[in-house]
Amino acid sequence: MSLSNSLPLLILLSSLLPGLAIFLLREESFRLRTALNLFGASVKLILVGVMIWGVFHEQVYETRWTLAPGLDLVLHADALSVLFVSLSTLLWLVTTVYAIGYLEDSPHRSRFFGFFSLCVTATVGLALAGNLFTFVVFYEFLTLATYPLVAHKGTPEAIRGARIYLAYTLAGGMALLIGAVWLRTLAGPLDFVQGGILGGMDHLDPWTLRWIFLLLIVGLGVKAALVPLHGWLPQAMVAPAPVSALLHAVAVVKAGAFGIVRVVYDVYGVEFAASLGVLALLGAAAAVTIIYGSVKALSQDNLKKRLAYSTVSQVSYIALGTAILGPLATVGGMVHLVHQGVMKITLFFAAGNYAEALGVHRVSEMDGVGRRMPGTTLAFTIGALGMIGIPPVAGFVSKWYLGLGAAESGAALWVLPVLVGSSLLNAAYFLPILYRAWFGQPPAKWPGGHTHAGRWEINQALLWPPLLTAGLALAAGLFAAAPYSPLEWARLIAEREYSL
Amino acid sequence: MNNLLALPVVLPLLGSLLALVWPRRADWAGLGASVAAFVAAGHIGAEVMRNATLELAVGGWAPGLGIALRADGLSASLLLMSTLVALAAGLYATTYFAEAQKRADFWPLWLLMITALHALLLSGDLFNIYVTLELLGLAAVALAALGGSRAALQAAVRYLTVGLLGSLAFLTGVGLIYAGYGTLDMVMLAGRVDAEPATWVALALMTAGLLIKSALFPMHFWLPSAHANAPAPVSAALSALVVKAAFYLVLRLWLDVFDVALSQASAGLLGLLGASAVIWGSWQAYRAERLKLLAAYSTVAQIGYLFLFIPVLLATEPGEARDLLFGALVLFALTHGFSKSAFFLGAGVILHRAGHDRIAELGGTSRALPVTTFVLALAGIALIGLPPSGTFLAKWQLMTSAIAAGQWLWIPVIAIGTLLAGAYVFRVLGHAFGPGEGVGPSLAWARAELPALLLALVATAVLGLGAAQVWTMVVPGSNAEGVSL
Amino acid sequence: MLSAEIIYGLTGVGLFTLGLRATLLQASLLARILAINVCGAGVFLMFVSIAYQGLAQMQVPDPVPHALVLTGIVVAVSATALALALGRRLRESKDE
Amino acid sequence: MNEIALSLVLLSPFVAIAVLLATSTRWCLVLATAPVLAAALMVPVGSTLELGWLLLGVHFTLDATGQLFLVFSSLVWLVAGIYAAASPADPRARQGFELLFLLTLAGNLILILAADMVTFYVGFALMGLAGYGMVIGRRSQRARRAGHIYIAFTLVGELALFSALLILVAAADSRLFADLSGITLPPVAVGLLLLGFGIKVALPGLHLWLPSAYTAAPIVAVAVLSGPMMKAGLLGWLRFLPAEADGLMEWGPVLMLLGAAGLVLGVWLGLVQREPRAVLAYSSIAKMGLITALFGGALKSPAEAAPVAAALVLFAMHHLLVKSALFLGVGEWEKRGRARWLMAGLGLLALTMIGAPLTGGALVKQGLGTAIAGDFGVLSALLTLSAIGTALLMARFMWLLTRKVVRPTLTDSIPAAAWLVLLPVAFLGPFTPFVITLEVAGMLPLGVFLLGLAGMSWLNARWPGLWARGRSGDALTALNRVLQHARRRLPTPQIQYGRLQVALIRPETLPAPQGTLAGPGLLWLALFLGLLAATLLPH
Repeated sequence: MSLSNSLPLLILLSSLLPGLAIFLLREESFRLRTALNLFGASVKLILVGVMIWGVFHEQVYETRWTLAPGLDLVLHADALSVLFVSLSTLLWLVTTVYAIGYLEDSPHRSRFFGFFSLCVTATVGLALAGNLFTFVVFYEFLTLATYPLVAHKGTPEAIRGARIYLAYTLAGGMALLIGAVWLRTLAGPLDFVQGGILGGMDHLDPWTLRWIFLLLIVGLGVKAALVPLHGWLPQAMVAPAPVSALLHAVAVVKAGAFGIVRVVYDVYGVEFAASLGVLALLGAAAAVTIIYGSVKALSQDNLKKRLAYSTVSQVSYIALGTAILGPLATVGGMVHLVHQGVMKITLFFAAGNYAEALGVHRVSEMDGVGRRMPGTTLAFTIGALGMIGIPPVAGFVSKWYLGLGAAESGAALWVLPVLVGSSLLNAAYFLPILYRAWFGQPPAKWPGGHTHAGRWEINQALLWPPLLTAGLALAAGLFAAAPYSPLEWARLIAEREYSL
Repeated sequence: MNNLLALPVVLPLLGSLLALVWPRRADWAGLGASVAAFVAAGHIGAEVMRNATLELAVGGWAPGLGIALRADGLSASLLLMSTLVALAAGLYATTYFAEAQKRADFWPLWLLMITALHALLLSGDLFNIYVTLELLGLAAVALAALGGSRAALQAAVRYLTVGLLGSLAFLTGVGLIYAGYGTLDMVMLAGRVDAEPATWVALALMTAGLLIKSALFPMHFWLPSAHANAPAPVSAALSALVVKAAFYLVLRLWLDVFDVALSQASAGLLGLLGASAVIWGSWQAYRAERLKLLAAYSTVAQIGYLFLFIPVLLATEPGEARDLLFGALVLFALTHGFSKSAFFLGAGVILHRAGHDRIAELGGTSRALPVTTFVLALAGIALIGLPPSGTFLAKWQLMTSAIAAGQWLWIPVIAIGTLLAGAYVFRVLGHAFGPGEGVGPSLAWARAELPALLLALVATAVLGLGAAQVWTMVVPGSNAEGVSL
Repeated sequence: MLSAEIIYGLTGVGLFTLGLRATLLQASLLARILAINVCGAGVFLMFVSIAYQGLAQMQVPDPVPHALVLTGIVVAVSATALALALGRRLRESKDE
Repeated sequence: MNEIALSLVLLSPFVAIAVLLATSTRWCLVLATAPVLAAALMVPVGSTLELGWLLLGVHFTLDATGQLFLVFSSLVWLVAGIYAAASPADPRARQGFELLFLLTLAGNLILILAADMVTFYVGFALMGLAGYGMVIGRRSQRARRAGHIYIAFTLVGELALFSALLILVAAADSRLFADLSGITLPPVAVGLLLLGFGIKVALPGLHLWLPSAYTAAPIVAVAVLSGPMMKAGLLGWLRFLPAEADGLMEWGPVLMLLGAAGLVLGVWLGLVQREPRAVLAYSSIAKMGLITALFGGALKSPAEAAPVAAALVLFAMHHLLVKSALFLGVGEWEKRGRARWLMAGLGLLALTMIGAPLTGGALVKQGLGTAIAGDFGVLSALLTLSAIGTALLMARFMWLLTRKVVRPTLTDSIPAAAWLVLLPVAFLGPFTPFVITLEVAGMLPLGVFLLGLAGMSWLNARWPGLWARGRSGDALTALNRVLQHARRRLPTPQIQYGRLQVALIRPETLPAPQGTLAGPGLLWLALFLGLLAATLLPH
């Protein structure tokens, strides 16, 4: 039971056990619940810190548990998984703080935080999954853990949104399952190996592999919200703000994107996938999604829906980076996994604050919110600028590497117009918001919201998380070249994937 | 030592007699017997894990004349499940039946049913099997009628008549077999039977009879009303155990005894029926308006899955691959047993509290009965076949083998069935999470809710994470180790 | 020349078929119960014929089928009893 | 030491921002700009600063060109800073304006000192976007509209630049400007660069944002827009399109053509403007047209490129100073009306603008003339043309100032003082060795200028109101209408979940089957026979 083969399990348990414990708590026991939450999150953070250090120094962490003969549940830590794990862990901590502030004196908090922890457990499991089977397991588990969060409010539209969410994700999960099983029968235990495992197997029929790839991508594309599988995402917006933040920044959409990365790099192997010609398909889907999402976002007045469509668009950058052959594009995609998460969660926090403090849900109501809530709006601004790709916010770095990768591999030059077009569209739907927020005339009376007395614009638990994440987004861009920065990790991954 | 085998049969019987002669202490007699049977079954399971099969010739009569009891991995695992489910359901029954009189009626029949079931699982002789089958059927019918409502009685009558038809067909088959081979001991038969018309007719008769009892589509018509109208603990046992007994016999006959006389075509036919059962049952479950009816139809669907295994099994070469699939089959049966009984118990709790089980009016359940909602969710997960439930692993294995055997037809069937299952389970949960006061105010009611919780946890967590043990029990010499730490 | 056991056997089959037909087509519970018993009788008759099939070799008829038939009859009786009980309960519930 | 000085230059705006946020004093504008000017004069050419950990790795360096840009830009920024800090601010623009002023300044400094493309881009983007806040400083309807146009153009320009950058870096496999001269620049990249910087320097067609911005924005904003910010475009060309790089020669004529067009367009439209600001705006377009054409000439014949480029930079710097000074003067005029000293100062600026004798303008133009004395026939023609055009524009400008009556509003004197400091510097131009030269090249425009003034007064007396016609930013109103129309027309469909919902509607139950067992029974028999058949058949 040494650290090297227990650490992944411990990281999993550090959120699972608190989650289960929280289910048993009574609604009133606020202190204990908060303590459990924060304790779990901090412990996880520490453990992940250890893991980061270890993986950087090429330590091997693996937990293996045999479910059935030939079916192993494998938790394995490599550079890629560490990238995702650290992201989810960090944002979990922040979101927990935010959620504690957001949900104070609202019903069913035990239930909420319980599922919240389960959701993170599932995400971390996804990140650490060492083979496709394990990935599928946690992929489904994530669906289950998030459903109650979407349905949390219990209003008819919440239930409806949750049902649509479920219909999509279960169907996607099925496709993924079939694909995984099929591949398993052909290629044996699908352990994730850097550089891929199928490349070496010549006996496999390429068309079969193409079909399987299609199945897998369809399955993963649902969560990654690739058009036309994105329909659930705007509907899931009925969830409470912390949930939207977590769903859209970290857990669900990222799970899909991460899965695509895994399949392309560690199952098929990027060169092999390119030789099969499936990357073109993936790239096309991603490009369409990027543009489509942005165009849809333009016409949304509901703030959270606009953000949701922007997510649809932004997450596909990851898929796009994956679809372009070459280390630079890989770096772009990988680093966007983190950057998009940090920036988008900031935006959702801010949106939640507007709704909470002022009852502002629509863009058209946002005139002058900057005066009323400067801190929140500052965070929102940084996030939005990052999304557009304006230096020095993190988004710029992602777009830079994506574009560079495209420019470098002459074949993918068509990506540049896509990048530029989507950036323009991002500007077109974000800048008006900023303009209203900062330069608009605040109304005499805000739509509603809970009046918050005190010297801060809003309850501090709601104010600091967005500021922190915004700071992170800024730092990730500003110090991109510094060691241990997301960019450096992405570089490390790219090196190991392409064995440079 | 092998007298151990008699215990699961004798103990419940004893309990039932006690409950009969001593109604006031019926609860204690019943629970005591159940616990004892559970312990015995545990021992048997351990024994089987150690050395593959156990045998006992009751009273020392030679097999063929006397009553031979046998336990291998399959029967042992089913035995374990049945004792555990019976224990939990019985525990729940003590709270379900408010007045003592009902309990006094319930326990003897209940324990009799358990007795018959265990005897069926353990006996190695076709005629004893017929007797136990009949006994099981009668006890089940009586229990199903225990609700006393008109609908329940009607359902029970239909249940009884078709059950009798089924067992008569079975009996005829048995007769033909005896005429052909002069023995009814299954082990001996396995050596003797060869492919000839008499065998085929007999096999067809017995299978046809068992198909009725196992309610395989389109012979499921009697099941939903019977299961849905019975008292909750009873429906749990009916869905989880009684139906399985018939399927268990089909498995025995087809795999152990008559495998030489079989044809891929007949297996294919069963597979097709299973497939239709999956689709139709799930769809009906989705359309069901009452919770227990939903559960009953879901049983129809799940039985369909079990029959889906058969063609794939027969198409797979004997050896490791087949053992894997067989283990998966058992795992599936076990998981369904636990999850379905948990689901029914949960439904019973809701029925008790709300006075109805109309799905559309379940709003507010998650507030009033969080534990029960949780149970429904867990059981639902197992029914859909999502991780970490055992069903997930079983389906994974089934699909793997189906693809390997080139039987692609089953893949879309499983996919559609799974999605429909998701639809009906989460339809319930959606309402449960929804607003409204469909269910009364919340009280701590642990004794009623815990048995269901226990079963659900077994179905989802224990069987999911510990699934490897099932293979070690069912498949002699399959090496599945725990965490490699 | 067809031997006794064949005749018995065929009669059994005939009875079974008659009973089956009635069981399926009769709506009235009582009729159905009776029909099932007829079926049973048919099956038992077949068993008896089976007992005599190998008479040439061994001097005494095979005891096992008889044992089976006896058991079967017991089962059938109890089943009938249960069916009738249910029928009565049903009738009562109809009346009230 | 040098590194410290450079970092001082780069940091001072941010320090000032901190001060601003802490104390919200508006003098932080001066605090930001003064040390920059000082440092700019002290820091020796060639000093570099490398920050590997910053962004993607940042390189700064100060070369000769950069120093010129730095000195003159920071001078203008300083004066503008004082001017802004001193003049009473619009209460609604409080803080916001100063913050964005400082950010714009920061961007400008970064891009001037940048030694690698990404850093340059960062500065350029920062400057452009923050500039938006300065344009809409007054929040008036007009200012907002101008701001929207400005931001739209700026974004397009920056994205064009961004894509060009990507291609260049991929081609050169390095981010340093130094490594560009070695390679052949991909045509796509060059085209994108023309687009990107062309918007800043207001090439014809890409100029549409300029007039409305110059007329609507606060005067300080206009001063820096027309001065340092506009010249940043030229710096961009100098940096990204080194004459010695391959594959640029054929671009020369293109640039010359565009430039000429810009010159003509600027003069023509400028003459029909009714507001002094608008006239200056179009004169900027004209001047930048000339500069573009000259740069094109330099590209066309790399051999003579170096001296032309040098003269060009001087010329540009001169224009930078004068134009900013003119605008600040206009700002004073808008407040005080026709104060005598003010008109005199503006007149002097107009004179140096047109390059009248004894002015810095004459010198830089002379320098240009000698630099292009070679086979640049077309260019010298253009030079003359621009001289005449500018003269007429200035005449129009002065005439409008004299015509228009402004009701003086009470103001404090510091801004005026700051302007008066800038005045002589601008007049004497970029301090090239001062030689008195009286020649036709200088006299011609002077004559045209005076004639123009006379002519205008006469014409106006003859047909009153004739010259009062004309508006600013005509092309825009149409364009904007189209844009808004398109915006309104954007589809706003809601996603239809029809299928899904059909599948998820509340179902009804079906009645439980009753009656005889005929149906099921027959099914069962069929099943039995089926099983039998299935078992028999294969054998």
